[in-house]
Amino acid sequence: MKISVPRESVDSETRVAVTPYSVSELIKLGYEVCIQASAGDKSFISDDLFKKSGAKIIKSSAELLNDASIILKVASPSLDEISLLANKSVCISFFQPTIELDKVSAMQKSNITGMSMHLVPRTTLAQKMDALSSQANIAGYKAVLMGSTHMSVYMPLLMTAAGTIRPAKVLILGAGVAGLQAIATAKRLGAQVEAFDVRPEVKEQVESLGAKFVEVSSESDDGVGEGGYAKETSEDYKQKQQQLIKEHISRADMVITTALIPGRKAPILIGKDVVELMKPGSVIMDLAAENGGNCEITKKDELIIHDGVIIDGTSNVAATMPVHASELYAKNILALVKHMTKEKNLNFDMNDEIISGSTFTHHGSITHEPTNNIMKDS
Amino acid sequence: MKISVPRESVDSETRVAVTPYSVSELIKLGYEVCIQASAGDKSFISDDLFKKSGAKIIKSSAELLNDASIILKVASPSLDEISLLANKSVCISFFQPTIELDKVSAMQKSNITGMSMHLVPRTTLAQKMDALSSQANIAGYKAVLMGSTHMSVYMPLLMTAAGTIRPAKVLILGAGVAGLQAIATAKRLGAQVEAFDVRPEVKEQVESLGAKFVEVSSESDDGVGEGGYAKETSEDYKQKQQQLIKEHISRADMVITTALIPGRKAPILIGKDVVELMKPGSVIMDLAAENGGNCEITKKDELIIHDGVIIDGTSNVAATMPVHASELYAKNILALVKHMTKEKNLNFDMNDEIISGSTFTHHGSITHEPTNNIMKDS
Amino acid sequence: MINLDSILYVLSSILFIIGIKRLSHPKTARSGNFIASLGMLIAIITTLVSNSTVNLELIAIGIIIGSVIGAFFAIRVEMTQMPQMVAIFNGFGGIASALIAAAEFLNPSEPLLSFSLATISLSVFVGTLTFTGSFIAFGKLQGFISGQPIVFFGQQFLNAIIGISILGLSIYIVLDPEQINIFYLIIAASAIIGIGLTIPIGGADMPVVISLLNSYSGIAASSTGFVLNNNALIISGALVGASGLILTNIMCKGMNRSLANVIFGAVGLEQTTDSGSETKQINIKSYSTEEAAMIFDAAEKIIVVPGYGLAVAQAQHAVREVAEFLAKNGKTVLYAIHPVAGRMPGHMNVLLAEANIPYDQLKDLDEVNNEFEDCDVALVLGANDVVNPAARHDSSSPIYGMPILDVDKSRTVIINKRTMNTGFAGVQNELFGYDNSIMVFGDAKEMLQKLLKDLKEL
Amino acid sequence: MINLDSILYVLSSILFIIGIKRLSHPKTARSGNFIASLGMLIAIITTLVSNSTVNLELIAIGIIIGSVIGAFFAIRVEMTQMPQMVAIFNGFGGIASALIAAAEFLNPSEPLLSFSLATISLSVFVGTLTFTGSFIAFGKLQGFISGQPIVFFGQQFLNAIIGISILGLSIYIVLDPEQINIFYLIIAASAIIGIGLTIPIGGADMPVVISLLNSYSGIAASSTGFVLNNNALIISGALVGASGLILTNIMCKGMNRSLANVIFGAVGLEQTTDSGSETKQINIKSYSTEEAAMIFDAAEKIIVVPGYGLAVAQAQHAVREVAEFLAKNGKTVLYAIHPVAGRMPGHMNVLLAEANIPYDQLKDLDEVNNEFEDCDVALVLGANDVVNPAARHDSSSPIYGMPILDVDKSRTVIINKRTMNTGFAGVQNELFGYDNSIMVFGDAKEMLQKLLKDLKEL
Amino acid sequence: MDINIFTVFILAVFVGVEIITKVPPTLHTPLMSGSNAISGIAIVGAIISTKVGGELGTWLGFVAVILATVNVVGGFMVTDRMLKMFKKK
Amino acid sequence: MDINIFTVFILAVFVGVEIITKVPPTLHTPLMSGSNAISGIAIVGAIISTKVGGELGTWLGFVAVILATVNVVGGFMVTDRMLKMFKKK
Ligand SMILES: NC(=O)c1ccc[n+]([C@@H]2O[C@H](COP(=O)([O-])OP(=O)(O)OC[C@H]3O[C@@H](n4cnc5c(N)ncnc54)[C@H](OP(=O)(O)O)[C@@H]3O)[C@@H](O)[C@H]2O)c1
Ligand SMILES: NC(=O)c1ccc[n+]([C@@H]2O[C@H](COP(=O)([O-])OP(=O)(O)OC[C@H]3O[C@@H](n4cnc5c(N)ncnc54)[C@H](OP(=O)(O)O)[C@@H]3O)[C@@H](O)[C@H]2O)c1
Ligand SMILES: NC(=O)c1ccc[n+]([C@@H]2O[C@H](COP(=O)([O-])OP(=O)(O)OC[C@H]3O[C@@H](n4cnc5c(N)ncnc54)[C@H](O)[C@@H]3O)[C@@H](O)[C@H]2O)c1
Ligand SMILES: NC(=O)c1ccc[n+]([C@@H]2O[C@H](COP(=O)([O-])OP(=O)(O)OC[C@H]3O[C@@H](n4cnc5c(N)ncnc54)[C@H](O)[C@@H]3O)[C@@H](O)[C@H]2O)c1
Repeated sequence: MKISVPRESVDSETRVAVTPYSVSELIKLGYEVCIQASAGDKSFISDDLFKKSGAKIIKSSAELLNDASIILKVASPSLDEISLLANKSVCISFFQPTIELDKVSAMQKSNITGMSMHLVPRTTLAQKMDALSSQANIAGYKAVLMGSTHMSVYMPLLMTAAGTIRPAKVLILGAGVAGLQAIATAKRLGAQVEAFDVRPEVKEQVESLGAKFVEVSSESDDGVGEGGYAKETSEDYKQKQQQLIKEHISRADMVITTALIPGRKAPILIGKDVVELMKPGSVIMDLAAENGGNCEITKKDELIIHDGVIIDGTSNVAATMPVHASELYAKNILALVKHMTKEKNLNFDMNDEIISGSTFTHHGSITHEPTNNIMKDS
Repeated sequence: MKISVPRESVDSETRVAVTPYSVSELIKLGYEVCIQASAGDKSFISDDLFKKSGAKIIKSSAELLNDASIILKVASPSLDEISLLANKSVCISFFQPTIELDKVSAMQKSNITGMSMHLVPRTTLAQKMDALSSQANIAGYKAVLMGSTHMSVYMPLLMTAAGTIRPAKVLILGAGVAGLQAIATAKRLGAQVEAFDVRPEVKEQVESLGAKFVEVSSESDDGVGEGGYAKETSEDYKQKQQQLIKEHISRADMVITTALIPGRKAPILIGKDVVELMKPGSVIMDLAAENGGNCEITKKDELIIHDGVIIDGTSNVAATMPVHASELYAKNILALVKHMTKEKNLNFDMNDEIISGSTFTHHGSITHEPTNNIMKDS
Repeated sequence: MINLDSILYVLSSILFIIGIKRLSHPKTARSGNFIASLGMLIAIITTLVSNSTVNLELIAIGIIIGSVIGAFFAIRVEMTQMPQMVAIFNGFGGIASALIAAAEFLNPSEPLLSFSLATISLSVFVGTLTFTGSFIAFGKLQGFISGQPIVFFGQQFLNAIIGISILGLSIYIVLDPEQINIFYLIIAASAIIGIGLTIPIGGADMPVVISLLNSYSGIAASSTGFVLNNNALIISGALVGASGLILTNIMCKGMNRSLANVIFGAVGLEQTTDSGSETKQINIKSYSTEEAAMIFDAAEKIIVVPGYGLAVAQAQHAVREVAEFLAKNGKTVLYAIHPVAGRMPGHMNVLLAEANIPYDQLKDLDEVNNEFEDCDVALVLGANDVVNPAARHDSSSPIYGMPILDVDKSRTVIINKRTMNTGFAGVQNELFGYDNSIMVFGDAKEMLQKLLKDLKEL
Repeated sequence: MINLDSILYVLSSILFIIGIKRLSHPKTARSGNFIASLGMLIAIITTLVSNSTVNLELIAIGIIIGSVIGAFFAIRVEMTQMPQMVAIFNGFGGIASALIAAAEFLNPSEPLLSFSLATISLSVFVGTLTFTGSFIAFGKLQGFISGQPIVFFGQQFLNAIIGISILGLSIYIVLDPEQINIFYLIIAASAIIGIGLTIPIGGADMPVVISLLNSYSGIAASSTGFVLNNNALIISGALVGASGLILTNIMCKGMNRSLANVIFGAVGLEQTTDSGSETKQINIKSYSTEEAAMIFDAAEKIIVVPGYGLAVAQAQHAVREVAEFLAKNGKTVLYAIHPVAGRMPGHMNVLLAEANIPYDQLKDLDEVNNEFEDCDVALVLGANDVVNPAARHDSSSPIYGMPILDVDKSRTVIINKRTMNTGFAGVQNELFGYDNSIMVFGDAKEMLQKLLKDLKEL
Repeated sequence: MDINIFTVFILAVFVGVEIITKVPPTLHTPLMSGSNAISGIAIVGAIISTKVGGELGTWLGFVAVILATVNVVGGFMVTDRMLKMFKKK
Repeated sequence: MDINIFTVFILAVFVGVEIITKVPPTLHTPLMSGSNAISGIAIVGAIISTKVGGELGTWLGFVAVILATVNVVGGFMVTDRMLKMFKKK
């Protein structure tokens, strides 16, 4: 069976879905691996290295794709690419089926099995295949580095002959994988780190990294109504919370937002008015830029300066660290393919939770419920 | 007496020689402080803020400079600026007299007292005025951040579901102020840090930051000539050392070079051949780019990719962090002016070690010996 | 005025004191034993010399026989059987005291006063009790008797009845010393109570029991001293009796039990804790940090397994301190980092890097998993799912198939967490109930700090 | 057979034992003192009751007078003068023993045996010595006599001569008890040797001397016990004698001196170390970590001043551990960061951040400099130039004019470095010779680890 | 003299030696003071010696009673004061 | 019985209590074994009782001598073996 890895067609995509290591493992699993020429260039993997690991290097897309059983990609395939794919082939990539509806239709029609790394269920067993985590981790790490390069102040406390430098205040909104790694990295650099997330259980995790969780403390309850009937209405509480976060944002030297929910528009966490409260020279790293951004002003893949505040909308942050991003992504993909392989053969078992969960088109039908619903609506 | 602060004429210079705090202090010392409009903009200090601290905002350069007793700048004054300065006025900036010979002549002719922050003697008492240190410190810190943003790999060790990421190897060449801060910052990010410097006493300092000092260990003495007559010739030793450093460079994910000696061409520490030994995707941050660079390939203020290796020649790294860079520089300048002030008056005492040491032109003569020598030679 | 034999007796007592003192410090222990034996030699010679009317022949024969037997067993016994050997020796010492008192009772050298009769009863009682008790202890350890606690209804009550009877019989004897049968009855009852007090105690607690019986044999010797009006016996017996009691107490504390708990039997049952989970109940052993410290003391290779709990407790510095202390004491310490330990990729790396733990001590799953087999202690700190063996074999478990750290393969697994609550995956961990598993409950930071203290105090 | 008074004496001895034991633990100390005083009451009452022939009137008067005097001084004395008060009380106790022995000698209740004569001599000797020695100690502490050691050539030799004479005279007395003059000679010589042994000792060491004299007065009481054949005196005296000696030893260890050093006088001179520098010689005091630990124990506010040496030693974690321990014991701990401490801007920040020391404990020069005035201990760790007071006043110094951390304004400055070598600026630091400065030499990391151990052992 | 009296002495010395192992420095002075008060046990001897036949002996005994009482009463009271102060801190 | 013999007993108990403060767990067994050997001091009593008038007493004494000797000799030897092993480690 043939596995094909095309060169990424999106220009800003520096990652590649396989590495020499994963190629040799795939071959061990019984596959033939074909890679398009210069597919690994941006990840500093030469065709030679791929060849040494046992892959075949193919120049033309058509030749590469038309008889492939499995196609491994990073970004979702273009319509052109889809048109080249064989009937019943399996195409794995970061695909947002609820958004890329035209591509879903195309794949459905061509009877292609579409799988998305976004859809891999987050169960214990699927952790190895959780590319969302591995890439979000990079994003969180890198966001701090990029943000601190934008910043016009130091991160750590420094007491020097020319005066004492106060540590920078870094606020992380959304403490998922990316947010937690951002917390850890900013802490390492010596900043004062605070974080907020709507999920209350995250508080413990934030604190387990030595950062402060921003929350409406019971002390700030105005003191009124101590008799017991003072239990705050949820609305009231939320408003207080909003207010509190606003205050923390306005004091921060850097805010990193990570509330990116794949396949959906990102929630607005920082309005324009709040940006204008911020100090000139402060930085917003918006990791949700891909899906519209958590900041009202964010523009995807642009660096905007609004009222002195720098807003970085780099959407594909993981791609800025191609070597490790590809290495980890390739391992995730490898684990998924391994999971789908039985005795040197593809065993596409739709009863398997991981396989069915990750699949959005199969045998000519759309198997992803939310996508189906949207398709019907439109 | 009037102190004037012009807007920096070099476009890439984001710093400013005063801050609202230093303005108010200068006023307390008895000076009148005039600042050119929008001088602080790039450091996020508005004219309003300056005004509030007691400064006068002046639009025209001529008006600002022609009656100023002291002129405070970051970059050295342009010939145009020099032409506007009053007789006997004192101009303080980062000036490289041995290189900027034409400007030296101009100042000498106009009977302007030229002082350079580069020349401030590094004595204990002058530490407060040591702008070289305060700015080099920023450069060392920022170089690591910029370099790690260029890098396509993680800095720290990470053991994740998608595999174990080995920590990056960072090598620092030259462990002065910038080098030491670079070591500290890279250590913080979790990299494996090594450093080298020609001054052997630096070894202890490097180790005091938890990094490894690269040196020819006595074990690697080939074992020959143990009889006592084996004391290596200095040449032999140096060669071994060169070889060792080459090896370490070729293994490094990032090299930061800091051997910048003001007023002189930077020594070449990394030849083209050595760059070509490095892994594709690795990074060289050349902090000596200003004076030609420690790497043969470095181009001032350019980002070059040579054989897959990224070489960053940003020359004015401190300027990328304008808020703190200006804050610290302004404090250094303030300390120097304070030192030159006695009872609310300028007391330019050429018997004072710090004052005479920092001055290169005074009363129409060149007081900086090396500059004098070069002038005579040419 | 001052007779030489008395001085020599005092001298031998002093040697005993010094001997015991030195025995309680590792460096001086051997010399302490030697000094004590020297004291014994002096006491024996003094006795022989000062009691001219004794039957020297008989004594010589007795000593030779005893020495041969004692030496034979002392040399031949296997290391693992030493505790039971000590038990037997101790029993002999106890019964010797009882016999002497009996001899004095049956053939008094001078008419017996009430005081002497009382002390004779005490000697006989304690000596006999020591004898039978020691033999039960020996039997349990040697496997002649089941090591399990033998408990039955009304046991304590029965023991109390027998004890009271002995008291009553002793009073009777003091009042009417002619009743030889009563005397025999005392012996019999003492023998029974010695058994009765020992059988309800489990094999694991036997060392404590032996120590207690050792203290008893000291008391027996001391009361025999009162019978014979002999200072050497009184002092040495009192010494052994008192120091033995203290030692017993120290041993009990080490096992987190009270002395009363041991004396009044029915201990040694493993603590059973309700797992709080729906399905399986698991029996766990909960240890104190002192006990854990002892286990570490005996270990050579230790693998630390950090988990999310370590991060929650912010115990990264505490664990480094413990690991450094262990390493300084010549042990090998590694950290096993599971790929998904914690709540974000690389969580443990961030944590341990903060505490400056050298990278080369951190091993990932592949590197470390076959290290557990020759590992003495795996120290699991706030980790749960990542060490759950169900992932290997229980296909119904939600974590089935996840690679785990095989901590259960190490000789002992010490697990620290606060409660028996589950981890992220919400499943109970059968590891906690394994035979080689030990729980040390508490916040990871506090536990590690206590552990360090206890390690230092060893 | 067993008489009540003997039992009561034993009881009072037991109370003394318990009392002393409790006195050596902070929590039980007060109750210990109470228990001991109870023991004393029992002993007195027992004596009064069992000795029917004593002069009750005289005794009552004596006790009343003594109580009034004792109570008066005990209540009125100022806290700072307590040591000298104890010295006086102790002297009275000693002379009382001597008087009793003298009474027995001059008016023996029964003919005196040699043994009694020997013990009488001992009582008189030790009692008198204690008396005069205690008064010298009192005088030195109170300032009646110079606190400086009074040393002269041949002093030790003279003391030895007197000691040997006393021994000779005592033998003479035992052989010929009629020689009353010899007896008076013994008293006189003992008085002189008491003075001779105490004057060469400096005021700072007086507490040790008092403790030793206290032990002596116990010995005096015990030997008086032998004279009177009284168990209470023998046991209690022996107790105080022995435990006093141990306490003295502990106190000596605490000051890093041997007991011999104290007993044989001429201690108390401050150690003088050659500074190794060209110009000035400075006298420094070098302390052990144990002594430093005691100083910390008494401190409430501590400011840690890290310098380049801390970085060289990589002692950042060690200093955090010490600081955390101190803070846990209720002390305030701050870090004073000098702007140019270390070898790069922010060197100390990097270092301390690595050890996770909270930012809010770090104070920069401006914030902290007026905190030193009410600071009990400034702990200078591997810093040198940044705490050199010459920068403030010595215009010839190359560092003149640099702002420094005013550690010298704190009550005590404890400075840790490895040697007397200079720092970066290459100038000797006069701070090290200041009166309130104490050097603790050694690598910063090792020193801090030892210090932590000692702090925990207090 | 009975040998037992000697034995008693030796054992008491041992108890005295063993009884004190670790004393925190802050307790050095109070402990010294407290055991100094105990050494005032000489008062027992003093009381006994007032009965010694002759006048001289009795008077010596009387003086001894006074001095020993000062030692005892003053000693215990001063110790208590020190310890009270200790508590407050 | 003399009171002093009682005093001696009490003091010996105190010494016994005070003598042991901290014992590292590894020494628990050797210490127990060593002090067990000391409790073989009963041998002194055994020797004395062989002189007790009657036959029965003498024979009981004889048996006691054997048993006590086993305790003493075996006890000290086994302790030494344990401690030797301890050293090696
Ligand atoms: N690494 C990742 O990227 C990632 C991301 C998301 C989820 N996960 C999941 O998280 C889990 C990680 O496994 P794990 O073993 O590290 O953690 P875990 O299974 O969640 O267990 C942590 C244990 O630590 C104990 N604990 C909590 N606070 C403590 C404290 N202060 N002191 C001592 N113990 C404490 C808890 O028990 P008590 O409450 O009884 O103390 C708990 O059972 C896996 O199931 C993994 O799939 C991982
Ligand atoms: N911060 C900056 O940017 C910068 C840059 C360049 C120079 N400087 C200069 O460096 C100096 C800094 O002052 P400082 O007080 O921090 O340092 P310092 O004056 O250099 O003194 C450091 C002291 O630490 C001791 N030491 C070294 N290793 C030690 C160890 N392992 N354990 C314990 N002690 C150790 C040394 O004494 P022993 O050898 O006797 O142990 C030395 O006297 C100033 O003079 C400053 O001007 C600062
Ligand atoms: N099973 C596993 O082993 C595993 C693996 C990886 C992640 N996870 C879990 O998956 C979850 C999601 O992780 P992720 O990184 O993909 O998250 P994400 O990228 O989907 O979202 C980032 C974070 O933003 C938060 N957020 C959303 N709206 C917000 C708002 N309005 N304000 C503030 N915060 C908001 C979310 O709660 C989330 O924590 C986490 O709980 C993570 O622990 C589990
Ligand atoms: N008196 C003070 O308080 C004070 C203040 C700041 C700096 N200083 C000292 O001044 C010195 C210079 O510091 P800087 O940051 O300005 O240095 P720099 O920028 O002049 O040089 C950087 C480093 O590069 C090294 N270097 C030069 N040629 C090299 C080569 N061929 N290979 C490798 N390394 C080479 C130098 O030794 C120096 O350490 C340092 O010793 C520093 O400690 C002193």
